[in-house]
Amino acid sequence: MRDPLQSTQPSPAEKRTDVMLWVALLLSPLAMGINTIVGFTVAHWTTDTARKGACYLVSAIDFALCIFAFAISASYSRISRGTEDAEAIDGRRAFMAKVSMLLSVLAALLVIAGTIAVITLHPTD
Amino acid sequence: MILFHVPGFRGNQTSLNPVGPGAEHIEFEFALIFWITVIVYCIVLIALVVYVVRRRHSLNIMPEPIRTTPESDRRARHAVGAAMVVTVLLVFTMLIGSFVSGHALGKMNRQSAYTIDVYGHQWWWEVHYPNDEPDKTVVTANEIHVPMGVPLRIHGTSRDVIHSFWAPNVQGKRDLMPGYDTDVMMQIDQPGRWRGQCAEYCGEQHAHMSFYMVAEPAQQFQQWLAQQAAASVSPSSPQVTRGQQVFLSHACVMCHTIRGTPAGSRVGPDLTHLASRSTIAAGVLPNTIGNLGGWILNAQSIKPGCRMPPNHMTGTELQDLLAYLETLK
Amino acid sequence: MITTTAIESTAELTEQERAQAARLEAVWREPTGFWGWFKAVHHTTIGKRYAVTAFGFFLLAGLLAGGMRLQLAFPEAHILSNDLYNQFFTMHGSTMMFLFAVPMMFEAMSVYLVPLMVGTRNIAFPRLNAYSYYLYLFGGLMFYVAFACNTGADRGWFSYVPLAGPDYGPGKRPDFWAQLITFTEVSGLAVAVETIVTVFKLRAPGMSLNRIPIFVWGQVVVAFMVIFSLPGVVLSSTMLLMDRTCNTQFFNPAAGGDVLLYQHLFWWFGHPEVYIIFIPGAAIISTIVTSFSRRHVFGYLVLVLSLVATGFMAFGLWVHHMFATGIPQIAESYFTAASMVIAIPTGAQVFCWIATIATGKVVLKTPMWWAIGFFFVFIMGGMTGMFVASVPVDLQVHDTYFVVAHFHYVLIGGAVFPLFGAITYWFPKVTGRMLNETLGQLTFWLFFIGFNITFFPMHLVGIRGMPRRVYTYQPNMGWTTLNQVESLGYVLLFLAVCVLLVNVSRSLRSGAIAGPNPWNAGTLEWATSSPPPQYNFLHLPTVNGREALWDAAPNQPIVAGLPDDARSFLITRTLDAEPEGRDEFPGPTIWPFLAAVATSIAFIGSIFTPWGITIGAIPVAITMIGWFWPERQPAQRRRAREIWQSE
Amino acid sequence: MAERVERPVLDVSRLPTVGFGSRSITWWGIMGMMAIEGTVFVLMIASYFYLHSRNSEWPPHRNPPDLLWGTVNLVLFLISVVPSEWYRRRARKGDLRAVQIGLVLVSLFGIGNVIVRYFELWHLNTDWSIDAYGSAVWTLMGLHVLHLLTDLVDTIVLTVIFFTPLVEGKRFQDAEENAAYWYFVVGFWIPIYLVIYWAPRWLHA
Repeated sequence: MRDPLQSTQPSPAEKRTDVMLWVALLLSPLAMGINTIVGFTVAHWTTDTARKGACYLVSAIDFALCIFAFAISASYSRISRGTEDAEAIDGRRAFMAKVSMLLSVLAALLVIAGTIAVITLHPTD
Repeated sequence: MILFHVPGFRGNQTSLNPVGPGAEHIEFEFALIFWITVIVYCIVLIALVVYVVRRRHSLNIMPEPIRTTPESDRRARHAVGAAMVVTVLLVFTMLIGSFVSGHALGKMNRQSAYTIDVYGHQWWWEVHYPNDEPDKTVVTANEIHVPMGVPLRIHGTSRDVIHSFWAPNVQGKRDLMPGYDTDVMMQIDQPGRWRGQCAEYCGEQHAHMSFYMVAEPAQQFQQWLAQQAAASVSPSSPQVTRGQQVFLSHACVMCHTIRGTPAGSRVGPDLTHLASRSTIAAGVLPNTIGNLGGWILNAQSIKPGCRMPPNHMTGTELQDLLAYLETLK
Repeated sequence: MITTTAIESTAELTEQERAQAARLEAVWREPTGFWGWFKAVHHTTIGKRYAVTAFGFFLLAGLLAGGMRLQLAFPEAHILSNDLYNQFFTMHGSTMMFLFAVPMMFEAMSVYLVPLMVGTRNIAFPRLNAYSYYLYLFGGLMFYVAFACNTGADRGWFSYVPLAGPDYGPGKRPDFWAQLITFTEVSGLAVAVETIVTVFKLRAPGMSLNRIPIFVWGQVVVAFMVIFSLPGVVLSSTMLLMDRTCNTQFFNPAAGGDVLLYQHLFWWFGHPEVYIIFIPGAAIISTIVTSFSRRHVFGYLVLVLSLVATGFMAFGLWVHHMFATGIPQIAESYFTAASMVIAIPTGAQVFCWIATIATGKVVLKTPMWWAIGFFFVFIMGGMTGMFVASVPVDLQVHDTYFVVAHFHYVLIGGAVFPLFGAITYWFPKVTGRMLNETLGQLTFWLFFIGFNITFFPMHLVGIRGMPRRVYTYQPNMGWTTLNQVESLGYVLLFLAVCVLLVNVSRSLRSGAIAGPNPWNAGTLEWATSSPPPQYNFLHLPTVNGREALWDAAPNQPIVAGLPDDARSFLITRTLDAEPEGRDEFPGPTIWPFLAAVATSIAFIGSIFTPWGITIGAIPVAITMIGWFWPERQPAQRRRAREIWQSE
Repeated sequence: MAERVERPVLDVSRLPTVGFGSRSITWWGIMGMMAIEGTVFVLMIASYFYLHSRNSEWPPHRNPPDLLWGTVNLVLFLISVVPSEWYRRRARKGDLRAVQIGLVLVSLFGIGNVIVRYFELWHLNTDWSIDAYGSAVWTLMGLHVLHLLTDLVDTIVLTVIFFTPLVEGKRFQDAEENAAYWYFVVGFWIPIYLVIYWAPRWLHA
């Protein structure tokens, strides 16, 4: 393991891992953002046309993003299994992977909540 | 839900004393959230107090930090995990309840509804009862008579700034905004005078911008409507005639309408049937001769900042004017 | 790069270290004298100024609240005129949000504590930091001078159009409000950038992302929220000002404008704002609970996740302030969903704190009392938050005293309780002296009881139909008794703050000497003396765990090799904080003050003429160029020793 | 506490003092500014389309802005990226002569942009006080003018500094970051150009 106090450069493989962890971490907020902001915009159109299809499409895309984020972070989390998330460098990767897994679960809950709204409510309500 | 019928919430401007389906649906969701949150609140805080008491350390110096055992951390992890699962379930219960009541509010029948137009002004409410024959359209202010048990479509907008139309016993509030036309469905099932008030800050006299919704049986309502549709009564005594002259020769005529006379301005409330209303100045004062006189002479002392200017007239002129206004049933 | 050249690093300094301290002292000393005051750039100096100024505004806004409670204690009272009352509540709200809560919870806390907690010697961009403070101060002064001249803002802290627009908001009152926003947003944005850069690049070696103290995590999340939310209010207040002074038509429905656009932009900022205020509070609670439960916080990962998730989700809530505007229900329901789901991360935090307490050793000192009070008050606010999140229920409680009760429980519970805890907790660090424990607990109980007496009845009076922002009410509404109880509660709150002030002034003179680490806490600010020297740390520390002091190895290395004849600092990598470079902080200078004066003239000028900004930009540009113009001697010194990065 | 512990020393005296990109803290500061200003631009563009959704005719009762000058400016902006990128890369190597030439060129481009911008403003075919469309167009334009002028002044001051004896590693960092900021000004002109000049044409149909 690299010494966290040394000023050595991370290797290209490590850099790739870190980039993937960032991607996994930011996918779920992206899904949340699409769910609320795009969902909100599309819902106006749903109300005008009385067709809910577009809202379901938004939910489906978001849900796919959450699953994707979960899959990436879960795979990294498996690699770093056994590493305490308070340790340096490898622990930090385990930490990021776990945070991003939980974040994708939370994002999925938000998407489900939005979808329940679309199912329950009628466009003219 | 019965709990909410405690005396404190029995008033004619409270959301927990619903008199129509709209407020009832909302009260259902209110009660659902109330019970869930009260129970959760109690459990969480009792747990907190118990642990603080049990784990209290009486030393006056700060002890060295402790290393927790994996066993105790594991137990804590399970407890927190279980609490989170319950939290998620409860949140989704409230969420679904909210959407269900939202749908119940939204599906109220629009087709057969009786339409009333409400326009917000700084600081009073203009009310129209549209009729296919324009001259039968009834215009009044601050007192909205409605037929009981009939779906109502309150259509509204604002003539100046944003106001919010809110009679809590009947239905939730709806903003009236310049540039927007808005529709809200409501229905009142109990006879009575239900008070409402502007709920969006609208300037100097936001506090004094209330109205009454008067729910009456359909027949009584139709009578009221027919009477309101008529033009004002012609003066029947010399004093009243002089009073009408005072009205038409003073600043009153610049802002107010009295149908059947040359006064036709739309700036202030329509006074054609002023005497039939029970309050003046948007629910601020009971409609008595004394109050009306004070209001005409110096509205600014009652409702500072309102659009009604002070009026200078002699005692006789005022007497005559009041006598005239009293006839406008 | 770790060598074994050993030096001693305990209580007593060696001869060599004392010489080093003297050199650092000479380099870092803040200028003295009258003009020196305007040249200071150290983060502890500026941080203290932020805190004192923000607390001053807190007291002013609190007095305004007293005026309002007096007026509302009696129906149809004439103690305040309607005009004055409308100014009072607008000034109260605007001051609490823009001049107290954000500057205190974010700017003061972040500026003072973050550099200490991450183990560096100053905040990134110290001159920008000084500039941001002066702008904040000038903005606040302008706002209150206008108030004293009967030009106090009176359109609510949100200044909705068209009420605040050119047609219905005559005079200059809304213009002063709009420019207050400009002042405070510039200072908030500056501190946000400084905080992010400090945390991303100036952390002590070894403090990887998973070891950053939770308090610092909170401030970083807030800094990002400031960066992405404040542009909303930048635009809305600028459009408002332009509509008023340059005849633009953004909000005029007759010319294609739209009144809801203002609300969308305002609440794009306004809702994250609530979390900007609450997240530092939550982060303070994590810190206090850790220190006074004497263990590493339980669920560090979950707590960090909660802060980050709350930060993101806060941007999906803005429409829940607009449920009554008639937006289609399906569209609004996305915001009901977000508003309720955001309770999940907050709940997770609460459970982690309780788990920490349940598995630790609880020491009931004043800061811990404030944390316990926080639980009672804030959770209540969170629960009433579920009511306002639901579209149908919100239609009843929106803009009533129920909401007033809700957000005072959330904001006083979520920010002021933690803040008072933080004051007792960090007072020894800032001043070197302890606060009195008895007076501290007296403050707590007065405040806790007074708070509940004042604000709990507001729930009831709101359900009974009392709208917000009314200067009076009629005697037959059944609101009188509850309002009188609320007004009595205010007296207790007033006394509580008086006791706090007495405690502070007594302790400043004669409090017990604190020593470097009176709470035996684990974060890095406790590794240096109290108050910290101008250079913060004699030896820059390295970190070996989440609680740097508790987890330090017996032979934990220290950083050496930074030149001590300049304000040098160490740059580390963002993710794992490995050392990657060195740089120098700029020293004290008058230019940020002059630039702030020039900027203030431009801002205030633009209230009166559209040319204010255009002409005012020239002195601003001149002072900025003066500020950035390189100084000859340091440039030559640096050039002589340059080491360029190898690609 | 009295016992003395031997502590190892992490010697950082060999670390570089001149770093570029993410190694420089001013680079991070500039990124922060771009994030703030980018959000302002995005919200302003969103406001433009929001106002469009509230109007039946767009632009109301008048012609969209004339294409010529805006397009000229777009081309000018895109060409200016070439010298800018060239001096940015040379700055990382400490090539004084190249940076001097590059900064002069980019300053000249900036002045050119400002002159063309003056003609653009005369051909917007609307006024800010007529209606909300006009207000939105002028505000978008105004925001971009503000950034253009700020960066131009910044570039000119930096150019002057580069001809004094005050040049050091930090100034090369400044030069590199100035180029990055210029890309932000150029980069945001593309969506703003599309919104101001093309959106009315497409939405009109």
